Amino acid sequence: MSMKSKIVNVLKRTGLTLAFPALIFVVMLIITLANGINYYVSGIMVRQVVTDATLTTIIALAIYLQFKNGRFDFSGGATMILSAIIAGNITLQAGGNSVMFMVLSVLFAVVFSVLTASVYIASKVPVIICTIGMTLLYESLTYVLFDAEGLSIISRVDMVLFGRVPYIFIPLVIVLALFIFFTYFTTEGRRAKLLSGNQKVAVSIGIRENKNVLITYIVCGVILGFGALVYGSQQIITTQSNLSTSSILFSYIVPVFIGMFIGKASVDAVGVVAAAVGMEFLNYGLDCLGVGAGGYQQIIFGMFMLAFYAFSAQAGNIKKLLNKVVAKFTKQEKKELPDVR
Amino acid sequence: MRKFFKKVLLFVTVMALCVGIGTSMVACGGDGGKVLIGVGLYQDAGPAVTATKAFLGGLEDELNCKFEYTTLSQTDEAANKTTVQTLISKGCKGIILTMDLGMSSIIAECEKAGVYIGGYLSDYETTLDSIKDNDNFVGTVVDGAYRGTAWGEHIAARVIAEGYKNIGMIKFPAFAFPHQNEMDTAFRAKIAEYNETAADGDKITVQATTTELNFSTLEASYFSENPDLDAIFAMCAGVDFVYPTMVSAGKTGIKLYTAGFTTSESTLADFGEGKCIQELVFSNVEAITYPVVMLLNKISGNEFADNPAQAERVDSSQIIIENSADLELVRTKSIYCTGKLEDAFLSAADVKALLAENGGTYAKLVETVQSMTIDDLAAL
Amino acid sequence: MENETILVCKNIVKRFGPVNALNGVDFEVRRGEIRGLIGENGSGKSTLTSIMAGMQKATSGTMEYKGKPWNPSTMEQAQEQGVCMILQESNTVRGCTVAENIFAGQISKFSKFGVVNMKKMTEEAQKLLDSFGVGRIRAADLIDRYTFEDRKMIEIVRSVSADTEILVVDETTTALSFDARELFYKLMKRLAEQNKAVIFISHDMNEILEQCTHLTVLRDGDIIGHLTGEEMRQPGAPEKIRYMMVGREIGDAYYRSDYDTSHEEEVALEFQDVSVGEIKHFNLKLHKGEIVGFGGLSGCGMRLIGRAGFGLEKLTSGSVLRNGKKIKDPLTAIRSGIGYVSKDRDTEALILSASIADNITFPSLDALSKFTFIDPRKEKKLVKREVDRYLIKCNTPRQLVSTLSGGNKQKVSFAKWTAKGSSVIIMDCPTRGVDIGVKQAMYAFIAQMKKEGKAILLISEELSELIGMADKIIILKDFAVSGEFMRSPDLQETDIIGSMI
Amino acid sequence: MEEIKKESKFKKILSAVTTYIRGHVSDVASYAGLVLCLIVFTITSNGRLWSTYNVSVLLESVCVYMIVSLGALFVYAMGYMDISVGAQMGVYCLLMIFIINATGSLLLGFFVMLVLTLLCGAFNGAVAVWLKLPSIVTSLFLMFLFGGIQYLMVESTGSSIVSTDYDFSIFLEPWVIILSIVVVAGVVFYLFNYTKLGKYTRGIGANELTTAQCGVNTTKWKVIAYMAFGVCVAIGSLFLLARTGSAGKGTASSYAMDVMLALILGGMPLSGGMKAKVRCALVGSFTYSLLSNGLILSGVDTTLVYFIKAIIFMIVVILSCRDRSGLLPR
Repeated sequence: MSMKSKIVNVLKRTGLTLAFPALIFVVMLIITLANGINYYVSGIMVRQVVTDATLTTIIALAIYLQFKNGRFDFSGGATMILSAIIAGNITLQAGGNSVMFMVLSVLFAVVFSVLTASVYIASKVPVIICTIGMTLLYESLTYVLFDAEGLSIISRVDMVLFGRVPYIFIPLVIVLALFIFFTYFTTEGRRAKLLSGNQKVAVSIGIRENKNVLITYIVCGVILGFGALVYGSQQIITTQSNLSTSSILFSYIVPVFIGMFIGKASVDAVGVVAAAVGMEFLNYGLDCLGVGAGGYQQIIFGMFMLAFYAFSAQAGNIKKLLNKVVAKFTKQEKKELPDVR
Repeated sequence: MRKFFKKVLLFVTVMALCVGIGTSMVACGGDGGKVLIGVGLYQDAGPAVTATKAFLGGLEDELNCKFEYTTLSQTDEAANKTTVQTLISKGCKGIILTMDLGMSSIIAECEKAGVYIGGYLSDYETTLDSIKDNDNFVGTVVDGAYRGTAWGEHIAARVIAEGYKNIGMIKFPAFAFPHQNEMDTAFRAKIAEYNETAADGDKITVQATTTELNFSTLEASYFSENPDLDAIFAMCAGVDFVYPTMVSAGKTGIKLYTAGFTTSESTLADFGEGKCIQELVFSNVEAITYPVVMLLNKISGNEFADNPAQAERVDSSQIIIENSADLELVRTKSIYCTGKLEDAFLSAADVKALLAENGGTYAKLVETVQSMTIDDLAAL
Repeated sequence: MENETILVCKNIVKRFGPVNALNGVDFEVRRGEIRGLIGENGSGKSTLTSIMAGMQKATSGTMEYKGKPWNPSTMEQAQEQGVCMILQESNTVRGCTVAENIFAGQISKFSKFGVVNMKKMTEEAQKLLDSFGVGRIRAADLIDRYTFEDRKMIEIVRSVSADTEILVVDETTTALSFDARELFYKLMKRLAEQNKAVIFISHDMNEILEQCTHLTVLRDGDIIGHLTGEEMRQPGAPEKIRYMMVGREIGDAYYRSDYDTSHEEEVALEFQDVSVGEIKHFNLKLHKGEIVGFGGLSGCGMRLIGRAGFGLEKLTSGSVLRNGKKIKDPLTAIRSGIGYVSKDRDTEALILSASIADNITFPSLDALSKFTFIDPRKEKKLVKREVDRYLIKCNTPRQLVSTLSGGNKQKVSFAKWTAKGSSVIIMDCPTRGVDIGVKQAMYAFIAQMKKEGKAILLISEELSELIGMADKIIILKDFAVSGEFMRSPDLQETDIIGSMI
Repeated sequence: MEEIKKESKFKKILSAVTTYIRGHVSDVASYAGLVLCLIVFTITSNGRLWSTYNVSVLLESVCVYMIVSLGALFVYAMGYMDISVGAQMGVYCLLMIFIINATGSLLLGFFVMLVLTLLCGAFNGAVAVWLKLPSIVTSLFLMFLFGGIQYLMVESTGSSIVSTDYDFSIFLEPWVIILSIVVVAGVVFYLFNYTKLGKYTRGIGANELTTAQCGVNTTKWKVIAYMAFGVCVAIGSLFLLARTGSAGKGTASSYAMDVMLALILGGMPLSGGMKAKVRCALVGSFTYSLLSNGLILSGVDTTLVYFIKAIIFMIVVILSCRDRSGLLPR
């Protein structure tokens, strides 16, 4: 591949990935303007989209890291919430600052992730069920610790630096870098990929699964720790029960799927970022239209999700159809073996 | 098939065994003659809960009763009914509820079981009319004032006095909090009255239509929509629903007048002169005295001479905090913040004296729950 | 002259719960030999070799490798020391590159402080591929792009290195095409010539006799005997080996003995101008009481025909007819009396986590159901009949299929269709991974079915099986019919191979 | 001599019991969890657990869980989840109130609800297949959709809660509840063990490919399974509504997760398949209700209730879902 075509290729891929948020932005802009709202594009909007998209990206990446490795981890939300509560309250009591909050968040998230992984490895209970159990456990701890007061530090400017522009880019960049570094450049990341591709074979080749799961969980814990940092810096956290943290998780899962799809054009992590930005454009637009919360928001969100899924699931077929049409015109016989061996 | 029957048989045997043990234990068990009163709170924990428990705990010996706490659901009527049923199972004779959810079925259940219900921090907006004649409902004490007019006027007066000119208005939807409309109207009327006499440059602009929050935090777009605000009157619980957005949108320069309270250090740090939050309000946990006294009267079979014919909805006095001096006072002297029984407005003996059997009157009871203000606190 | 011994196993015992897979086996591997290992399923050959290669641990017993105690804990470790094993099933990881697959167990070799140098890894992998003569496989490509054979080659490249002293090949060749097999044999020979050792496991007697220099026969966890190259070449050796494997006389009646190619006039299944996938305009009439065999290299499209006959594939033209009715999907196929024994036994033909009874009755439920009710007594009767018919070895029909051996599993997947009373049965590699004893039984059942007037479409990768069983053999090459042969005593494999490649 | 014989006989029985337990850990664990809860709560509640009143209360609260999870059995047996159930039930309850208030006919309300549940069943089953989506996505969509509708329905009335004066007391009679549970459980037991529906749904869960190759139109049976679930959801909603006669924004919202937890407690593998049994729903939902009831009766501090529940859940799950094959189960 020549240098020029390489550059063209990279540009093309980037363009494809960025097309999603760009499209959403334009559509929302048109809709808001048509409704006589002229404040869709504003400084506040940029700030809001950036802060929300960062949080979304971090949590989505944490979910995605497990997802990518063939596990669906229910406990991510609970781990994050609990770490934020503990780290935040300790920092408060110690009179610490943002950096201390960050360090503690990451520390506790890693501790809880390791705990989850250890229970999973030791109990050998299917991962969904095991993490549901751990979720219930972590949620129950939100009632036991710190007088069940949750965490409310959003107005402590010295503590929530990392939840605001511009410092919010620090956790974002760290998480993105960590995610990409781990999945693409590290030994364990590569091993995780092999394990998710074919668990049985990978184990028989000599990859130690337990160690790999533990390390993946540690990385995931670090990401969740930064998630806890940003989440705790932006929102008041209350006690949780009956898998309510899973709905926190679910609300961030749509960007994961969308990101996986649009990320195919480039790097998956970048896809998640683009998806998160796109979703926040959508959310902010809905806010402006006055349907940012309540019944209509849910319905619109649901419709959007289904439409996107349906489209991406059919994308293969659409591509095939196009290929067929092209093949017919160019009379090029593809030499591709059928799926059946 | 045979195996299936075996299983059923085993199951039945175990059940029967448990029933046997159970009933025999009920026969021997007992609670030492104390009257059990169930308390269904609106949250599991938090300063209000701690304070309530501390206050009630101090009453137990003096009033010869015992309080059982559970948490009610804010959304699920069926769950609340189950909770009440479980309290009845436990042997509660009276129940204090903080939620108007599934009330008609709960009252029916209590009627069957001969248990009395009293309300606390709830106005029973949707059900009071249907249950006030019910003999098993003893009345409720409201979270502050039932009508919102007075507080609306009070805030308007402050805004005028402190010289803010561009006011944002936020409240909960009318279907949930109808009395915030009164608050809204009263506020606007008072401002309009001022504007009539004010010089042109001094007129106050109020957000034309009040923004309604659907129990989710304020959206950041609010500040794009209303770019020039210098103060916000949040009739809703602004500390939880408005303030976070102001912080994340970097709009803490705007002054916030709101109801609600918090013990969160970080939020309180932004209260007072020159800070963002200008007003905080909370209800006294001692107001629970009203349902406690009413229930104990019913259970003991005594009645006030001046008992109302129907169950009533009674206002309670609130602690209104306007400046950092007030805040300091509250933080050091109110049971709400200290969680210490000795900081309560009422001692166990005070409450005991309010009972009908000890010569209390209804009028005295109502007066008591309505006379616990910040000034009273200062005087304590 | 005896060559130097490289690996010695002494008194190896392996227990799986109450079952003894190996009861104290002594085994030696010498340099320069290609040692065949033969035995029925469950005889312990794979268990023995996998213990040598570090896949699992023996319950007791000792091993010595190059004169030192040998106790590998993982396959990777064994491989580093020079003992490597190529497994029966596909053993590559999808979604990863060829290079990643090759160095899966040795990623740390290319890592510094946990960071991988992917570029170096890909280069090394390509060098290896080139050295094996399969340079057309590119190390940087996703492995999903390659065919089954190529992936097997990639596995070989992964396992075999300059340090390899012992190569264990576990039933790999059955899955390979002719070319790939040849490449494989060459590799084995080369290793033997380099004074290394090869252990070769296969069910294919001919292959064993042709390729191996020595042979060991196992039965029920015991070594029954060893044969030298000379003994193996003697006439009558196959019968002798079979006897050793099974422990009883197999006799001549291995395949069908008759050469009666007659069948009834009635057409049982008709392919009319069928185009499916790459196959264009295929026509065939399968009559009652006829066995039509399909052969060819894997990937030639014969499986597609079988799937199309059962309504599993979407036809782009033409139709599959039974009694004048179109077969659109498995439901219409089953209702009109067609059965299909899939090649992918564990993933398509059987529900492993279900009981034998459930598996057998599954296709018949539709017929058993009366006013929604399925009578458990009727089910039981049906299951008992089939279990008795096939002599399925089990404690109870409620036993899970996953606990059965390969042969018994295959019997269950046959029983599904005889239980349903299917009169047309499409079999895709019905004896794949099945040992000789069961194989013989299977052939007897197939011959019996023919006699009962059932129509059989037999798809097989083993030419000898086709020659032994089919009335008519159709050979496919690149999705088109390349030859047709009628049953005859004179028909030889060499006659057919020409049209396959 | 005699004694030795006796002893050996005893030993034989003991070993038979232990081997049975070893082979059926998951079955035994879910029963053991229930029995343990019963015994412990009997003691800690001073026997109040078994007072007539509490039994009737328990019955009332268990009935909705049981009926809904009995229906959910078909869906979970296929290895699918339906997280929209909660929102669906909320809307159904509201809808029934609207219809009853407008027409006074409970039957009409129930009928409309039944039609809706069947439609949703068809949607979950068929649309997922047609659009080639995992069914969790369609149910996620339905959750958002119904959640939104529930919200708007309540809002449209201008009140935070909608209620009806219709007399539901017949549905709260213990014998009606028991009869309904028995009938529903009986029908489900029959469908699950003696008809194609049960066998096919388990087959789909265990190995969809094989099931399809056995001539099962998987799409059709998925739809039927979801519809069977729908019928149970309709009946469950009726009983739920009967309990309070009112509904609001949050009514039933927790049911999707509650049903899942109940089934897991009953020993249901979330991957579905042959291990799905009717008792998963019966035992599971009973244990689940018992936990809340018993813990409150025993006077456990509300903040600790969740913690204890989580621990019990983990123990039951570890005993019943442990996978002994070498790989970590996903």
